[in-house]
This record gives sequence, C-alpha cells and structure tokens, in this order.
Amino acid sequence: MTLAVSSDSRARPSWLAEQSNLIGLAAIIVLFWVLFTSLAPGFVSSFNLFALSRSLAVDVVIGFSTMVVLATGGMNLAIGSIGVCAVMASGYMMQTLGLPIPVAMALALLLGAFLGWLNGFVIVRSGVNSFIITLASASLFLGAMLILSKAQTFNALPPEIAAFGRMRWKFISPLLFIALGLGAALVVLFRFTALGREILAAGANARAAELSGVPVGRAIIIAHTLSGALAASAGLMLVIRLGAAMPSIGQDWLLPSFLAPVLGGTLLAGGYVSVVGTILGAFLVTTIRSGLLVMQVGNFWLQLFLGLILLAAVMLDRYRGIYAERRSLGRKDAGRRASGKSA
Amino acid sequence: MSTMTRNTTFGQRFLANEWSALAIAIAIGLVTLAVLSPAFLTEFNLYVMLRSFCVVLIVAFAQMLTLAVGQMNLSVGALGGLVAIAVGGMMEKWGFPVPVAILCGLAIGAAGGLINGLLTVRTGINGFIITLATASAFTGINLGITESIPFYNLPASFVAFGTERFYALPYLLLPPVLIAIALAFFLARTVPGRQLLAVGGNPQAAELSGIPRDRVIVMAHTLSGLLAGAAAILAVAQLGSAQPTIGADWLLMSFAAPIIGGAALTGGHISVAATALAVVLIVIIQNGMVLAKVDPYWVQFLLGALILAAVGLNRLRAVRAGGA
Amino acid sequence: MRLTIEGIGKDFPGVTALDEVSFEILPGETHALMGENGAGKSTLIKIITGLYRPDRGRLLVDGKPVDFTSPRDAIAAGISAVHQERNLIPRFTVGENIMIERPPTRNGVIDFERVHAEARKFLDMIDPSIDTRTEVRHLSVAQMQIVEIAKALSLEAQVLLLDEPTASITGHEAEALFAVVRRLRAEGKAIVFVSHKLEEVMAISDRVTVLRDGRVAAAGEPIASMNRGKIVSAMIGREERVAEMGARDVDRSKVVMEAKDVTTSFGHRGVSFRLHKGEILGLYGLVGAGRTELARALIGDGKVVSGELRLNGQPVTIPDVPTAIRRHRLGYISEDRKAEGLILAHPIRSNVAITVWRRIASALGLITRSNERRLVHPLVEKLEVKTPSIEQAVGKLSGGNQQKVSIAKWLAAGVEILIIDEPTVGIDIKTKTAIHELIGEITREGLSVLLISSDMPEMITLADRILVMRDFTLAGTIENSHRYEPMSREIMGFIHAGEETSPVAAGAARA
Amino acid sequence: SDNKIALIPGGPHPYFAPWEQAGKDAAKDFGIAAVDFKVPAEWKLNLQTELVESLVTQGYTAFGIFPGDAVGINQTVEELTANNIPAAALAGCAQDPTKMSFCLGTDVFNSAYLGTQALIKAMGGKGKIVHLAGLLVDPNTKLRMDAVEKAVKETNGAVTIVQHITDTDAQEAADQKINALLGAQKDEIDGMVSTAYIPSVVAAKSLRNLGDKRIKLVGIDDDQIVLDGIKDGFVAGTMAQNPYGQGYVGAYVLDLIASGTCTVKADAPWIKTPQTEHFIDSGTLLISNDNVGTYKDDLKKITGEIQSTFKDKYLTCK
Ligand SMILES: Nc1ncnc2c1ncn2[C@@H]1O[C@H](COP(=O)(O)OP(=O)(O)OP(=O)(O)O)[C@@H](O)[C@H]1O
Ligand SMILES: Nc1ncnc2c1ncn2[C@@H]1O[C@H](COP(=O)(O)OP(=O)(O)OP(=O)(O)O)[C@@H](O)[C@H]1O
Ligand SMILES: [Mg+2]
Ligand SMILES: [Mg+2]
Repeated sequence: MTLAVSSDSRARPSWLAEQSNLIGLAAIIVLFWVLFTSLAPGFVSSFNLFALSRSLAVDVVIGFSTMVVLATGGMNLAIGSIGVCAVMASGYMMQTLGLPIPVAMALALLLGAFLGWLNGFVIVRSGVNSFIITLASASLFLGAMLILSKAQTFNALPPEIAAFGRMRWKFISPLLFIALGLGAALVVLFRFTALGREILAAGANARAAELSGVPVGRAIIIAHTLSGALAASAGLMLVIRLGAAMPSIGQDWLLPSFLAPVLGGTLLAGGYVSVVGTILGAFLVTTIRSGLLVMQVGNFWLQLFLGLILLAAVMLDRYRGIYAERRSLGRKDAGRRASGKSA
Repeated sequence: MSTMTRNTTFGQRFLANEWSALAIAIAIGLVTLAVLSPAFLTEFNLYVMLRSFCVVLIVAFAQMLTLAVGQMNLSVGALGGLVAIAVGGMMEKWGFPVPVAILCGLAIGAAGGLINGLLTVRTGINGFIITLATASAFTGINLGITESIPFYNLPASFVAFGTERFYALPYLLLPPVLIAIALAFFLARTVPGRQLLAVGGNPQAAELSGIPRDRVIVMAHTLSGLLAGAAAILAVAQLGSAQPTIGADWLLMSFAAPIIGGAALTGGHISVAATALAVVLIVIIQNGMVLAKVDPYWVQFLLGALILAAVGLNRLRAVRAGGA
Repeated sequence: MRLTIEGIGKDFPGVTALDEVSFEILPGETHALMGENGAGKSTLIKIITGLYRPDRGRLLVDGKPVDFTSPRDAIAAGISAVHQERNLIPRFTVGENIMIERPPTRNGVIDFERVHAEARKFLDMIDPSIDTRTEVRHLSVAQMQIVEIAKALSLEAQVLLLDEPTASITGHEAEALFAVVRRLRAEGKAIVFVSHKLEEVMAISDRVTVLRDGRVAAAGEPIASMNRGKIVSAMIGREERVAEMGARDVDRSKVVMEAKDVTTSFGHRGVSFRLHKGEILGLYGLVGAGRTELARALIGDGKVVSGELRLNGQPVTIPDVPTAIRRHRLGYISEDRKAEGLILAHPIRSNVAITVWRRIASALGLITRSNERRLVHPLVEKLEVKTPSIEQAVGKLSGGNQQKVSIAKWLAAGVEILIIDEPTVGIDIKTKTAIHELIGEITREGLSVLLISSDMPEMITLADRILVMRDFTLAGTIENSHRYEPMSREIMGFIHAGEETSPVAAGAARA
Repeated sequence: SDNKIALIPGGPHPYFAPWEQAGKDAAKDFGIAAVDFKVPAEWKLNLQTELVESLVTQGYTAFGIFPGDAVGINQTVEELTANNIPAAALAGCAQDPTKMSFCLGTDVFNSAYLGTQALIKAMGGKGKIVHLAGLLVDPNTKLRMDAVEKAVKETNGAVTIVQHITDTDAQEAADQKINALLGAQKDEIDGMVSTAYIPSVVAAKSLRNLGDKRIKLVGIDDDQIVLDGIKDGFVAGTMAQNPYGQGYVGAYVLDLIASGTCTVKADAPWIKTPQTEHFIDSGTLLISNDNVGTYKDDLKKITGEIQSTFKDKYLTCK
C-alpha cells in the first residue's frame, strides 16, 4: 500500500493505541486503589490522601530529573547531591543572609541548573560516560556542600515555608500541583519544541542526529542542566515539606528516581520519554507503599510485599500489552489466522 | 589496527591496554602514600587493604557479568544480604557444618539470580525493573527473618578464615583471586563465556547465529547471583557475624568498578583485569584518606576528585593511544 | 535438500508483508528472489531461518513439515543465511565472528588457533586481504559484508540464503562470491539469492521467483525463459521506465564549492576540485579509497588540515556538522543509513523533519505535529515511501523505503549542496530510477550534488563529471560522455594507473 | 485506657529490639489498649514519616518516635499535634524548636562526653585518641564530635585527638575504615571512642583480631561482641543506653498525655541539651569490667525510678 493523503489519518495509530501503555498503567493503579480502599478504609481518609499526594509530588519531580537525562541515553547519579546543594544553599540564603523566600529559591534553582550544566559540560567535553562523571560529581558536590556547611542544619527558616508545606487544597498538597505543572512544561518541551525533539534524537541515535545537524553536545548539556534544575526543585519541595534545610536530603533518591520513569515506559537506552508515564510510575509505587502501610502488613515483611506487588504489577502490565497487540492483529483477519494455526 | 600492533614500542602497547591508565593511577597512588606515610607499606596495612579488596571485587564481578549481556542487576546487595543471613542462620540456628552452609548459601545466591534471569527473559520486561523489584523482595525476606538482628555465634574456624593471614596476605584473598582467574578464563576461552559476550555485543546477531540468547541471559543472571552469594559469604567471614545490613551499600560500587574499568553499559564489553584494578584503586583511595587523616568534611569531596582524576587519566591514555 | 514454501503468510501491524507465498527451492540450483523494496523478500528469509514464525502456511524440508522456533533450529536443519542487516559482534575478531556458531574447542576450551585457521579458509574464498584477528568494529562496511558471507559459508549448510549480499561490496568481491556460489551449486547445495542488480541475477541464477506486495508474481521461472523486461514487469506490474535525465547543460560559471589542495585529518592529500551550481559531480573509487572520509571532512565531521575550502567563493572552516547544515546549507547522506542516517526507533515524521525543526518552529519556539506533517507528507508521497503512515517507526520499513526517507530528509532541509554517499545501495529498480530522476530534478532546481557511488552504471547515468579517487588522492577527472564502454575503461585506467589490468576492471566492464 | 500507641524507630536496627517487649509490658502493666512496635522498612526519613502518617489513618493516638532525622521529623510532629496526637522523642531527641512533648533518651552530647572521659581515664589521662562516628549528615554526629572535643580540651593538651572518622555506620564501611585506621596508626594511637553502634562492634572485633590490649576502646551500646570484649579485656568500656526503659516509660507517659489526664509541666526540672530544652535522661551508664554482669539490673532500677517519679516531676495531672 502506497501512502496516500486520504489514508493517512485512518492508518495512523489511533491516539488510544498510542497511549495504551499509559492507559494500562492507569488501569493497574485503579485496580490497586479499589483493592486498598476495600481492604483498608483508612486508605482514602483525607489525612492519608494528603500525605500520599505530598510524597508523590516529590517522587514525581525526582523521576523527572532522571527522565530528562535518560532521554539522552545518559544517566545522572548526582541528582541527590545537586538536590542537597540547592537545599543547603536556599537554607543559608533564607536563614543566614535573610534573603526573601522567592529570591533564595530562585537562586537555589539556578545553582542546581548550574551544577547540572557542569555535569553536562564535562561529559560532552571529555567524552566520558555520564555514569562515571556523575558518580564522581555526586561525591564532589556532596563533599563541597559538607565542607561549606559543616553539615549544619538550617532549621530556623521563615515560618511561611513550613506553613506552605502543611497547606492543603481540599485533601491534596499544593506541592502536587507544582509537580504536575513541571510535568506539563516537560510535555511541551518534548512534544512541541525543537529543543526537546533534539534531545530525544540525540538519545536515540547520536550519530544520525549529529549528521542531521542536531547539535548533540548542546542537547546533552541542556538535558543535564534541566536535570539539575529539577533535582533542585525536588530538594526545595522537601524543604517546604520538612520546614528545614538538612544535609541528609537527597541521599536516597537514586533508585526511586529511576523507578518512576522506567516503570512509565521511558527507555534506559535513550530516545523515548513518557512524562505522564513517569507520573503514573511514581503514583503506582506511592500507592503500593502507602496501601501496604495502611493495611498493616507486618513491619519487617513490608519490603517483601512491596517487591512482589511491584513484580505483579509490571507483569500484569506486560501481559495486558501483549494481549492488546494480539487483539489488534487478530481483528484484521482472525478467520485466516485460525485456519493457519490449525494447519 | 594490525599495522599498529606490529611495530610499536612497549610504551605504546602498554598504553593501548584499557587497564594501563588504572595501573598508572594505582602506581601514583602507591608511591604518594608510601612517601606520605611510613605506615602505608607496613605488613599490617597491606593486609588491611588486601582484605578490604576481597568482597568488593566479587561484588564488582557479579555486576560485571550482567553488564556483559547488557543487563543490570540491582539486586546484588539485597541478594547478598539474604545469603549472608541465610548462611549465618544455618550455622548458628541449625548448626550446619561450615561447608554445607557455604554450599547452601551459594545455591541460594544462584537461585536468586536464576529467578531474576527467568523473570527477565520470560516476561520480556527490562531487567532493571525486575531486579529492582526482586531486590525489594530479597531485602524483605532478610528483614522478615532476622528482624534486623544479626547472627553472632558463627563457628570459630569460619570466622578465623576471615581474619587470619600469611604475612600480608589474608586467607580471605584466596577466593576472589581464584574467581578472577576462573572468570577471565571463562570469558576468554570457553563457549558459554564467549556466547555471553556475543549476546551482549549484539543480541540480534547472536540469536541469528544460533546462540540461545535467552538461555545465555539467564546464565549471566544466575552467575551474577552466585557471585553475589559468594561475596556475601566472604563478607560474613570478614565481619565475623552475619549482619542483615550486608550488601546494603554494594550497589553503586558494583557499577562503579566495572565501568571505571571500561565496561560498556550497553553490554558486550567488559574486562576482568580492569575491573579488578578499578577496585584496587578505589580501595587505595579509601585507605589513603584514613591514612592521610583527611578531615571528615573533605572525604566525600576528595573521593569524587580522585575518581575524576583517574577517569581523566584514562581519557588522556585513550587519546594518546588513538593518536599513536 | 528440497525446501518447499507453502502458502506462507505474515502480518505486521498495518502491513501484510507476505500472503499465500508458495514455491520450491531445489538442491543444486541458484534461485533468485526478486521484488521491489518492501515486497517481502527479507521477511520470507527471516521466516525460513526461524527468526519469525509465519502466521499462515508452512515450510517443508524434503516434503516433511518443519516448525522452526528459533534460528538455532534452522541452522540445525542445514539452513544458513546472510541477512540484509549486519549481524556481527563488534568487539569480536573477524575469525571468531565467522566461527561463532560452532567454535572449535579442545577439552571444552576454545582453540583460537583453529578458529582463525578455519575462518581463514572461508574468508579466503571471497577476500584474502582481511585479517581474521582484527576486531570487526574496525572494518569498513564492505569488509563487514564479506565477513557476513564467510560466516554463512562456514556453516556449510545445504540451503544458503543470501539477502542482498552484494549491496555494499565491489565487483571484485562479488565475482569471488559468484564463483563460490557456482561451486556450491555444483556440489548440490541450494542457494537463494536476493538482489536488486538484474545483471547479477541474470548472470548467476537458474530460476527466479518474483514477489510483488507480498504475493508471488512469478514462481520459480527458469531464467532462460525470462528476460530483463519480463522480470521487471513482474516486479512492478508494468513496463520498466528508464531514468531519462534529459539534456543537461550545466552553467559552469558559478562555483559553489571549491577545494584547493586540501589535506584532511583522515590522510587525504592534495585534493582539488570544483563543484558548480546545479552540477552532479561524481566521486568514484574502490572500497576504501577514502571517498566517504572525504565527505566527512568536507561537512565538518573531520578536519581540513591544510589547503582551502571555499563555498560560494568564500573561504570557510567548518567546525561541525550542524554548522555545515545551518550556516552553509551543506548536507550529507550517509552510506550507512541504519547507523548514521536514520533514527530507527522514531517515526518517519521526525526523521524527515529533524533538520528543519528550528525552522518550522513558531515564534514561541513550538512545533506541532501537524506542521511537521504538512512538511513531511508531500515528500513522503513524492518519493512513494511504502508505509501505512508517517507515524510508522523507520526501523520497521524495508531497506529501500528507509533510503527514501533519508533522502526526503535532505529535500526537506533545503540544502544547497548535498553529498550523497551510495544513494541506491539495496534499492530496487523502480525506486532506483525514481531516485535518479529525483537527483536530476533537484539539481535542475539549483542544488549541487557531490555523488559518491561504487555503481558504475549509476555514475555514468547521473554524473556530469566524474572524479576518480585512489588511495586518498584524486587520480583524475573525466567529463561524462554517457558512453559506457570508453568511460569505464578510462575510469579504471585512473584507478589502476601503473598496475596491470585487474579482475575488477574486467568484472566492471562486463557488467 | 483505649489508646493505641506506636513506638517507631528510625529504621531496622538491633538497638531497638527491646522496644517490642517494653511495649508489651507497658500495655499489660498500665492497661493500655495497644502499644505496638512499628519499624520503617528502611532507615530513611521519608519512610518513617510515611509510616507515621499511615498509622494516624489507622487510628493510633500517640507516638513514641526515634527521629530518623532530628530536624526533619519536626514537620510531621507538628502535624500530629495539630491533630491532637501527642508524640514524644524516644532514644534520641528532635532538634528544638519542636512539638515533641518531651525527649526521653540518651543525651547524645553527654553520652559522648562521658564516654570520652571514661576513655581518657582508662588511658591514664594522656595520649592520642580517634573518634569513630556515624553518618556525617546526621545532625547528632556534629554534637558528638563537639562533645569529644570538649572532653579532650579539658585535659589541657595531655590528650590529643588525631582524627574523627565518620560514616562508619554500615558494617562494611566500618570494617574497611577502622582496619585502615589500625593498619596505618595502630602504634601511634592510644585510644578510640566510638559514638555509634556499628563502629563500636567492629572496633571491638578488630582489636580482638589484632590481639591488642594496649589501645583502649570505649564504645556505645551493649552488643554481644562489645560485652565479650569487655570481659576479655579488649574493650575498656561501653556507654549503655536504656532502650527498654525508653520504650516502657515512653509508652506509659504517652498514654497519660493522650488520655488527656496529664499535660507536660513547663517548669519541670528538664535538662537542657544543645538539642532540646525538654530532655529527660533515660539513664546512661558506663559498662566496664566491674558491672558487665550486673548493668542490666542497674538499668532496670533506673527505669523503675524514672517511671515512678515521672508523674510528679514532669506532668500536671487532673
Ligand atoms: N518488524 C517489522 N514490523 C513491521 N513491519 C515490518 C517489519 N519487518 C518488515 N515489515 C514490513 O513488511 C514489508 C516487507 O518488508 P521486507 O523487509 O521483507 O521487504 P524486502 O522485500 O526485503 O525489501 P528490500 O528490498 O527493501 O529489502 C514492508 O512493508 C515492511 O515495512
Ligand atoms: N583492505 C582494508 N584494510 C584495512 N582497512 C581498510 C581496507 N579498506 C578500507 N579500509 C578502511 O576502511 C575505511 C573505508 O574508507 P571509506 O569508507 O572512506 O572508503 P570509500 O571510498 O568511501 O569506500 P566505500 O564507501 O565504498 O566503502 C577507511 O578508513 C579505510 O582505511
Ligand atoms: Mg530486504
Ligand atoms: Mg564509502
């Protein structure tokens, strides 16, 4: 069949088919919500929903931070360190220097972006794998922060910070809206801007992109800069949540930062990201974790159940995907297929 | 390529080796520390360094094997912890003889790896997610069994193995050295070893060439689990008690060493020698920081700086070797 | 061994690649499999080798049904293949790649001496100059193809399937391959041969099967009963149309690109030429002569070390490819479209629009899919890319259609100078003609083309002048007289200046 | 009462094992509906706060918490008190300003200070020492470092501190660092003071392996390996804490507060520490060769004393 304009819209995979992975993930999340709600009524109490939305917000942004670098086929192991640098910088600026909150936060975000840029710059200039560079810079950034701050906590921040952290909109933390807002911006970036497309192209096939005129080095540097800024945002969200700037923030970000995007369909190899998928991925994990806690699964066994349910969830999603594909093929000429099989 | 190797100086040939920059960095480190601190080259300090080399090396190998086929094993540490407490429990609670307990421990490690491999291959889900999930499950079993309380009463002979030494050489060094030799041989000279690298290098091509790709991936995961188990058993001997926290901080190191040693995350390219040297380098850096009485606030910073320096050196080498 | 293909059908999302395909492959024959790009040839070969399971129909070996679940099964049954895609392990040596399926062992340990000795045996049949101890990643595209062939030969199978084995090798190696094919046929083996080069097919095959749109258009016709016209009309369902370049009088007053005594970081020496506006300047040479690398140096993917490069009269230094494209409107179509030309996982839409994203972005810096579609769609139509939609991932297209997409990309980019490296490798006759016409058309519209090709007829059809490159220097320039015989003799004369006439020249002259 | 009280450590750790029994005993002795020991899956602040939050939804009415982070926990506590759920810091304190009702635990500064003094005494008042500490980013670590330095400074130079070694609270890191220390400087140093659980264990074991009784070690907590070291002379002493007492008394007091019968007295004889102004010492004592057999009884006695006098000293009750 040669392409003809008229056939184009018809043959183009429908929006629904394109989003089938996300719909599948969403369906699984709904399944868990139904399950947890019926088993443990406390799960949908407004207190729990608030708590859930708040931890979700941070996990989503951490996931974004890794996602934008995965887009280039690279990794950023330094997100935790960048996050804590921004956190401590904001704490210093607000508590010691007494700068207004917005100024301090903006400068902290800039610092995060700068540290990310530094990563990207060194990676591109040296040609060394991003894994190694960011492994080393994670140590460097954290170390510099410790040297400068002597690991002192800033816990006399302006009270508005903590108040904002406790704020609720119905039963949802406003932090979640910040996270979703960042998500929307990222959707625009990767779908509708040349820059986002170039980042993806560079991640999918750097050589081909380069020969097509994509400034691959620049795309990688920008992705890292963005990752740094997002890591800083996640850090600042934690400052708001905890009402203090502490040096221990960011130490446990690494795995969740990968979990959300990868569950959501972002390729580790680069070239494809799913912003909504990352949100859903983080949502799935948060749901499972919170559900198990509310269901009072034995203390020490919680990790086991978390692992098993995660496995079950990804397998469910996988088989749903295979099934959906079969169905869409089968519809075409199911009769002939059947006869072919019996032959 | 062929002309390059033929008529070149020893120096150029040395530089062409992937591990040469690491070797140089290690040499620099050794000399610096020896000059800085008279204690560095004492028998006991050498023993201490060699001893802390053992577990890390096997952990790095465990990760290296999954990297070889283009996969990752995020459950190395969790599986290690599980094996550690299983071995401890078998010795303390059930009174198993040491060799039996060790064999059972290795079997548990291999079984864990097998589960990872089978799940990855059968479901077609990225190994990254599978092992992330099984890691949580393994840790859960570990904590569920122990409630985070270690097993202390291990047989004296077993604990002694973890501490005794022949001059500067700890007995503990024996298994990693044997494993390193066996692995190098396995990867270079045996059919399954080559198949492993072939699958990592180009899975599609390997499959078209009649290599059972899925089976090879399962094998890589199983071996990875086996090595994680071996590392855990050594860690128990080294620490003298079966701690549930064994393995908790293996993950980053397990990736760092093979990758600093030049392994490609995409698979198909690993080096036993370079991985071992990377571990040596890391151990020297860590030892050196204690030795040089580095201010605690500077430890992290210097660690990063030194890794970066080593990487830079390797980059320089690659450029030089390329130009030669 | 007799291989019967019975009512085979295969569907991919959106495409029926094969439908009711039946024919027979007999021992002791060379069976050509022909068809346009996307006709389903490679899919059929993948089914025979157990990589895909057929959705309908079955395979029979010597009359008995077989069901291959993996390539292992097919290999065990005595079937080996050279696939269209490259299938080598980059970090392994040539020898090990060739012997990968059954490396010789001693006491369970691989005996590398014997690996290389055995590999040598098979490699020597095609090209003795490749060292079996070199790692494959250091080889050129052509050399890799030769290794692939040696690897398939090493299985000493009863049925040998060759999917476009000659697409990226020169006449010399192709001749050697045909000699091997003839010998195998004499030994009673069956050979299936896929090629878009009709001359080759006519020369070596006994029977020919033609596929059109996944169905059999001609099944096992004896070659004697066929002629070029018959095969082509079976393939395209109508008469062949020959590229008609028309009278080309290029106005040579305006030089768009000029190299003066250029030395490059790859080792080119004293390269001087002029490319005029609207001209097609051919660059011919044997594999490894350095044509691709010259192109790289020109577009900033390598360095011009000394000498001068002028574009539209202005001396320039091009630091990188994006600058070449954006500032100097200079583009390059790679010979290796899978690795360097296309982003296989991305849809046709993105692959074509990639060079113009920044141009089609709105004032806010936003681009929409419909903007992209509006740009891409006409091009994809013009080149008759065979695809269910422009949202299809390029990796799922047939080889020929992939090449069309990579050409479409540069048409979209609107460059002024285009370097095209082997534009029709693996492209069927109809498409090839279309592409030739296209190249002619774009130059009439004012684009200038530097055309790299190892296909002498193509060169003579298209080029206005031909530069001959030998060993990283230019050996001579020829004005195209469009007369095949004297032209090819003259070109070969430059290539082998000072050498005796080699079989390559003879092979090329025959073709 | 029908209170449901949760005792929550920072993560899985053997130190807290006695809390389980303490909770059960308290529930029985004081007739509380439930005193449950709930452990976060990992030693991470966010897991701890998530656990607390989920327990609130399950109807727990009071919390005894070991702060996973002395500062980071405060926001959660603030939310608890906003919901009329009292919380107390047990074993370790939260950093002021905090809404924790009180802190019953080990004064980390004082414990480190006393431990160092004990070490100095064991060394005969002079020599060189090394301080083994936990996570550098934990605010308590800084306090302990200051405490050690304070004790050393008081010797007017007779004792010097060679270095602080931090981040030793993972088994393997501790083993590596402490052995590296011994490898490099075992002839130079005369004593080691450990202010974290794991390095205490590892140091005790390493000294035994080395067969070195010259280097004095004062550790923290009563791990079996450390106690054996004391009995055999490889360890000079260890600072015992009172986990059982913290859990037991903590549950008792939380019950009183949650029932509304009592409120915390503002002008009670609180101890002021660098961390908090509402500190109650749960009992710190040095275990040495003299009392290694009997220290448990001593701790029980202390526990009984704190419990029986708590109401009068620190609370106003209806
Ligand atoms: N994995 C796949 N997924 C989806 N469609 C596919 C896949 N492989 C092939 N196709 C489609 O099946 C059809 C047949 O492709 P095939 O590669 O067999 O053609 P071909 O005859 O070998 O062409 P060429 O001469 O260009 O190599 C094409 O339309 C192609 O787009
Ligand atoms: N026989 C050979 N032995 C070793 N290296 C070779 C050989 N032939 C070619 N090469 C290398 O492979 C590369 C091929 O060169 P290049 O691609 O520029 O040639 P070309 O003229 O474009 O030929 P083609 O594109 O037809 O392969 C060069 O780097 C060359 O050094
Ligand atoms: Mg094909
Ligand atoms: Mg070329």
